[in-house]
Amino acid sequence: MKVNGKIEDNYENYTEKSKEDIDLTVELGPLTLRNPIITCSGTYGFGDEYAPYCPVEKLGGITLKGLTPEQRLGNPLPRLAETPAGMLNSVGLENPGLEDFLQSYLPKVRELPTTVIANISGFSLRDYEIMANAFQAGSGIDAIEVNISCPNVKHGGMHFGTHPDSAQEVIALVKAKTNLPVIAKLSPNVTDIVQMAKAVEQGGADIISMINTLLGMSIDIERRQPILANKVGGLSGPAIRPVAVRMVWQVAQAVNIPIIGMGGILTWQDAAEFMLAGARAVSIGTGNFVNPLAPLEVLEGIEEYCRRHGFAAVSDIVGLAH
Amino acid sequence: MKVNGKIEDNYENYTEKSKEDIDLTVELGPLTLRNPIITCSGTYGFGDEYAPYCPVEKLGGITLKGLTPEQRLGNPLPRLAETPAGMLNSVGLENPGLEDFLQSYLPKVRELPTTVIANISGFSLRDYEIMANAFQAGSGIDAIEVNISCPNVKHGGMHFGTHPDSAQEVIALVKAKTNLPVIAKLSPNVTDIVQMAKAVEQGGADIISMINTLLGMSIDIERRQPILANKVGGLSGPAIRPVAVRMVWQVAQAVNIPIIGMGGILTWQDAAEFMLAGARAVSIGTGNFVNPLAPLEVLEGIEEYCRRHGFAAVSDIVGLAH
Amino acid sequence: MLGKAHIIAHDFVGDPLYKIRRLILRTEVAREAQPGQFVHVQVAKGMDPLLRRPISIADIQREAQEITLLYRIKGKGTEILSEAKVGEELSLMGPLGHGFTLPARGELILVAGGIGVFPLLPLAKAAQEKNLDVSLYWGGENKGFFTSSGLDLWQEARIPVFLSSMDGSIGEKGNVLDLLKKQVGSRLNHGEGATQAAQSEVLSVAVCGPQVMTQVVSDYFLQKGAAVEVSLEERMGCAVGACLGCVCTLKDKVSGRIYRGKVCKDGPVFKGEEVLWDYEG
Amino acid sequence: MLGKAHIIAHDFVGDPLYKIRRLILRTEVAREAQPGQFVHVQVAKGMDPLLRRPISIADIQREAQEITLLYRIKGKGTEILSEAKVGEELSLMGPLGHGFTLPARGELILVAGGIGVFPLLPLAKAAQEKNLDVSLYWGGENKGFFTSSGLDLWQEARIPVFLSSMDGSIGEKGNVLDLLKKQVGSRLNHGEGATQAAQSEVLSVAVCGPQVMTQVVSDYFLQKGAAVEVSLEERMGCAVGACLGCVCTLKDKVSGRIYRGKVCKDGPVFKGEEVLWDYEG
Ligand SMILES: Cc1cc2nc3c(=O)[nH]c(=O)nc-3n(C[C@H](O)[C@H](O)[C@H](O)COP(=O)(O)OP(=O)(O)OC[C@H]3O[C@@H](n4cnc5c(N)ncnc54)[C@H](O)[C@@H]3O)c2cc1C
Ligand SMILES: Cc1cc2nc3c(=O)[nH]c(=O)nc-3n(C[C@H](O)[C@H](O)[C@H](O)COP(=O)(O)OP(=O)(O)OC[C@H]3O[C@@H](n4cnc5c(N)ncnc54)[C@H](O)[C@@H]3O)c2cc1C
Ligand SMILES: Cc1cc2nc3c(=O)[nH]c(=O)nc-3n(C[C@H](O)[C@H](O)[C@H](O)COP(=O)(O)O)c2cc1C
Ligand SMILES: Cc1cc2nc3c(=O)[nH]c(=O)nc-3n(C[C@H](O)[C@H](O)[C@H](O)COP(=O)(O)O)c2cc1C
Ligand code: FES
Ligand code: FES
Repeated sequence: MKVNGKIEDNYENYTEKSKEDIDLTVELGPLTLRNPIITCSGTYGFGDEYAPYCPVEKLGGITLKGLTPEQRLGNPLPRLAETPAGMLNSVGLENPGLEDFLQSYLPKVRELPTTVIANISGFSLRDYEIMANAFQAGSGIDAIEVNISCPNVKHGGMHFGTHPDSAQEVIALVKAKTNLPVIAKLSPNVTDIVQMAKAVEQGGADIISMINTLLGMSIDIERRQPILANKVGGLSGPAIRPVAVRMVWQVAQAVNIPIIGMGGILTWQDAAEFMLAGARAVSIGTGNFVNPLAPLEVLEGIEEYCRRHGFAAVSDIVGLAH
Repeated sequence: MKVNGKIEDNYENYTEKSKEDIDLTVELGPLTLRNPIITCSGTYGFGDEYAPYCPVEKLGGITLKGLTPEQRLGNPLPRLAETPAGMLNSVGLENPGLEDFLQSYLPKVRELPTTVIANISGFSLRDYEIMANAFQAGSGIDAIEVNISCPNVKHGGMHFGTHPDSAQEVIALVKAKTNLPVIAKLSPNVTDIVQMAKAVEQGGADIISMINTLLGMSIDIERRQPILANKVGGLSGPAIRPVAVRMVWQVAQAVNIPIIGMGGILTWQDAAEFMLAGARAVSIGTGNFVNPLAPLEVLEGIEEYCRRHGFAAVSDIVGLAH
Repeated sequence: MLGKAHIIAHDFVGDPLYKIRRLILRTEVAREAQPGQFVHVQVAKGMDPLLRRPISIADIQREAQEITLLYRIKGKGTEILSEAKVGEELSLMGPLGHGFTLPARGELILVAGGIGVFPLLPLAKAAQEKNLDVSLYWGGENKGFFTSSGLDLWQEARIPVFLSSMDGSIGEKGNVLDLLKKQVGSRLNHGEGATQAAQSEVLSVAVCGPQVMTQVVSDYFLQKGAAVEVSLEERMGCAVGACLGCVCTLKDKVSGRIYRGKVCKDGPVFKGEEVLWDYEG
Repeated sequence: MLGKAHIIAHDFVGDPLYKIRRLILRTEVAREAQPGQFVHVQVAKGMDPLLRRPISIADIQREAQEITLLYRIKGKGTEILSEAKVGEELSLMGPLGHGFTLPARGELILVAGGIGVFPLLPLAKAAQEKNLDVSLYWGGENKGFFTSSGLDLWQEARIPVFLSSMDGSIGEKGNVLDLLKKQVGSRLNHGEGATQAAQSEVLSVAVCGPQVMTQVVSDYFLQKGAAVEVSLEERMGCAVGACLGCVCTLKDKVSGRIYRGKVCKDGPVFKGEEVLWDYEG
């Protein structure tokens, strides 16, 4: 028995199994994925780091590390702290900046045999505009995920992500500047997630992804300082899953656009919770660190679940727990 | 080595140890506790349930189950779901109601050899007023904790706890109606915890306790329904500790009243994080379910920590991580 | 009691297919344990899983200071518990809860559905010691289930056992209520209106199993005027009555008042007549 | 590689007081592993703790398909790892990272602080096979520490070892830099201005230990014109370069550009001259 999905094999074991006849395709508004399993921004680099461990071509999609117009060195170290069933990170949006990304990374990214979602962040509307302009159909990127929720940067995403008006504004702007599908990524650090979801739907988002990390802190009691150099960081991993599932459930009832669910997925059972709560696709972040084969195992498990319960398509299980 | 504080003995082992000379007393504004270890509302019944496992007279204080003017049967079952390093509950404020409490429970409560905090909830200002009136100095209750944050009751505490104005109003009301120290208990399900803390300080709260549970959900994927009959519930336990510590840290910087820190404390190390973040006392909830001796072990550990680091009083370590 | 219990034995009761394990523990709990009580077991050292697991006391050896637990590997917690090795220790709270009433005299019928049989053996043994007329009616899946769930313990104790299996591979084919109707029904007062008092002095019934089965069996015997006790199950947090996570709904027969009972503390054993099975809310 | 490794041996290296354990694993990792690389080990089956732990490869037996890990029990993760039993399996990722450069010729000085010695043995052995002049300068607490941290492995491998202990119980009293100055300093070009190129062809240095020690030793040898490589440590999430949790700060010697290096992927071994030790931000 797999007690917790941490048992894995080399992925060769997976490739042979016949997929029988479950329809794995998911339609996220204008974006079609070959299957509902994505990997989360910031946990999957630029898509090839995990390739020796998990075959990219099996994934429904990957989301790139968050990008900003200018290069960022990110926050000082330490940037990670382990917490009960979770972890804190304060990477602080380290990234090569738009120009270097386009030159040095995009050529490889464009060859990735899966759907590629760029994740964009900014510190002003202008930043988002620059980023949105850069990614258009045919650019090698298939969709834009707008991170309005990064909790790490003091004057950054937090503002956009916790006020419905500015969230709507930034999404409308991005939507106006790109012809790619636009995914609005929501922060859970709000009183009313439904209000935020409605705002980004209003702003024209094609898809909602949720949740980003919860703001947290961990203290080194011997040094008597926060463990993270940045003091606070984003909490991810299984610990936050109940919060994420609750929010997906609430938002699924309130909006008409599809949801990508994430937050603490390690096993297919976890992913099934999100789909039953109303997520049309799921994304795996911290779970990759624990088990690089998690995305494949989740896919296999969901497929088998559909088979066992007589669902012909994965999309048939979306929202069934309502 | 205690890997996680789950190793315990019978409490007889504790009673003999000399306390040397660490001053354990903590002053929470008008409320003085013999030591900083309290137990959380809703996890410690009416104070005698755990007595066979943990000697009440060793505790700094206990907080009673939330009370409302009328009796409440609470939510339907199941009310509990285990989650990674945490649990969801949807007890729904089951309680005997004020009258029955005063008649059938208070006589025993008043004999408890520790500081007793009553936790009051309500669905209207009037409810809070009734509750506040009932508890005055000499009534056998030493302080009132105002639960403005219970996430379980649809038209209940949530409203007061997520709007600064109503939080201030309800605290001011309670403060006006009782001569006992008033503790405002904050909900973490807000965008801006500092704003809430300032509001209750403004309302006249003597003490802030934080955090209540995070709203969460867990789904039974075979039954394809939320596990909890109430669908959503409050997430508690170690999983939420990083969120709780972060909030205590933020609030400690922003208000001048003392803080009781809680959320996921199992071990003394966990408690030390809260105190270093700025909590003057700590409260243990879910931790009791795991290890009924947790309060004593936490106390012992904090004392020993002070000794080892040369602090003469536990209150000396409050806020040191800032 | 809260403390460490030493693992004396830990093995499959029968065919591992049925995932039923026997865990013998040396613990102070043996001193005070009563039939129908349970212990709250910490299955893992860390936080995965976080909560303890309630398990009934399935046998008590007071002199040896030992108790036996029988449990089915169900999910993560019992799976991890199943890996505990002889010689290791487990943290235990107990004995907990309010167990069965041992009738003063007359006949005691025990009715079990599936693994609901586990808490009944100590009651059977206590009844036997008191020279009560005790017998077990036990419904289950198939023959393999019974032999893998401790049937021989009952046989060793020389307690009359009547079985019903869903596939007919042992005992009567069908469910336990059918078995009861057939085997016991004829002996019972046919008049549904017979005074309860008269009947209950002679016939006591203790039921443990899945909720639906427990309910129908309880209702059946209540109608026949017996004194029925049922053992309930709920998810537990504290197991000492402090968290209100595990309540059931009861109705006071005299006052008609509806109230909550804590399965962990007021139960797990309740009077069949007081349980409101389908109370919504 | 991601897969299971079989535990062949698992014991304390010396006095358990020093909490240093040796773990021999049969794994494919042995096939490709290079000196200075590490593995990412899942220490527990459940989520407590959640993350894997990075541990250096301390010895490689290619034919036997075995690697040795030496680790100190530090916190929860290594504590749990220490309970893994011979015959069990561990999930492993590796070999990971960018290891040490084996110099083409000349002298190789290894400098270790405390348990920083662990990744150096495979490098020493590789250097030996290539007939390089290799020696170890190793600073530690006291005699017990060295004998409990694999000193005999070095002796068996016949690599010259020079020790410094804080309490003087073995080797020179003092820290490893003092030892180096005394033992090696005289041999080195005294002119601080000696051309780097000239020196580095003959002297290579590999350093691993606590950051402050690594930094001062690196600076010392850089000043002397040696080619210095340092092995760094950071908290890790993914260990494959995907999360940016583990970066260090580097400065390109040519362009002067400041950039981040991933300790897990670009390192853990970096050129001493490129590391910006005290970069704030
Ligand atoms: C008073 C009492 C006595 C019991 N006696 C026995 C016994 O003698 N033998 C036996 O095999 N089982 C017994 N059970 C049931 C046993 O507690 C559950 O099978 C066990 O908790 C399942 O844990 P798990 O982690 O394997 O399953 P999971 O399904 O993974 O558990 C998830 C959560 O739900 C709870 N849970 C799941 N099923 C039950 C259940 N049926 N009852 C209560 N909580 C549950 C778990 O405790 C845990 O918190 C008893 C339950 C109660 C309340
Ligand atoms: C590339 C590399 C190679 C290493 N090689 C060895 C080795 O060969 N032998 C050895 O004993 N140790 C080695 N370490 C250190 C080892 O990883 C830590 O001691 C270990 O992670 C501590 O885990 P813990 O749970 O016992 O401690 P805890 O302090 O409880 O760990 C808490 C968290 O901090 C991280 N952490 C704590 N200390 C360190 C550290 N020093 N480096 C990185 N992460 C840390 C843990 O991984 C965990 O995520 C190496 C570290 C790195 C980065
Ligand atoms: C190390 C790390 C870096 C992250 N960086 C980003 C980022 O750049 N942009 C973003 O939108 N989300 C970022 N996230 C959030 C994740 O994409 C995801 O929303 C969150 O971690 C919850 O999922 P998980 O619990 O599966 O990790 C990051 C998360 C982690 C752990
Ligand atoms: C079963 C349960 C019932 C609770 N009931 C109440 C309550 O009645 N009033 C209240 O203010 N908080 C209540 N709480 C919240 C706790 O007091 C505490 O704030 C929260 O659980 C976080 O602490 P912990 O992680 O240590 O449990 C309850 C928590 C649990 C787990
Ligand atoms: S489990 Fe807490 S009251 Fe029963
Ligand atoms: S640990 Fe993730 S980039 Fe190095």
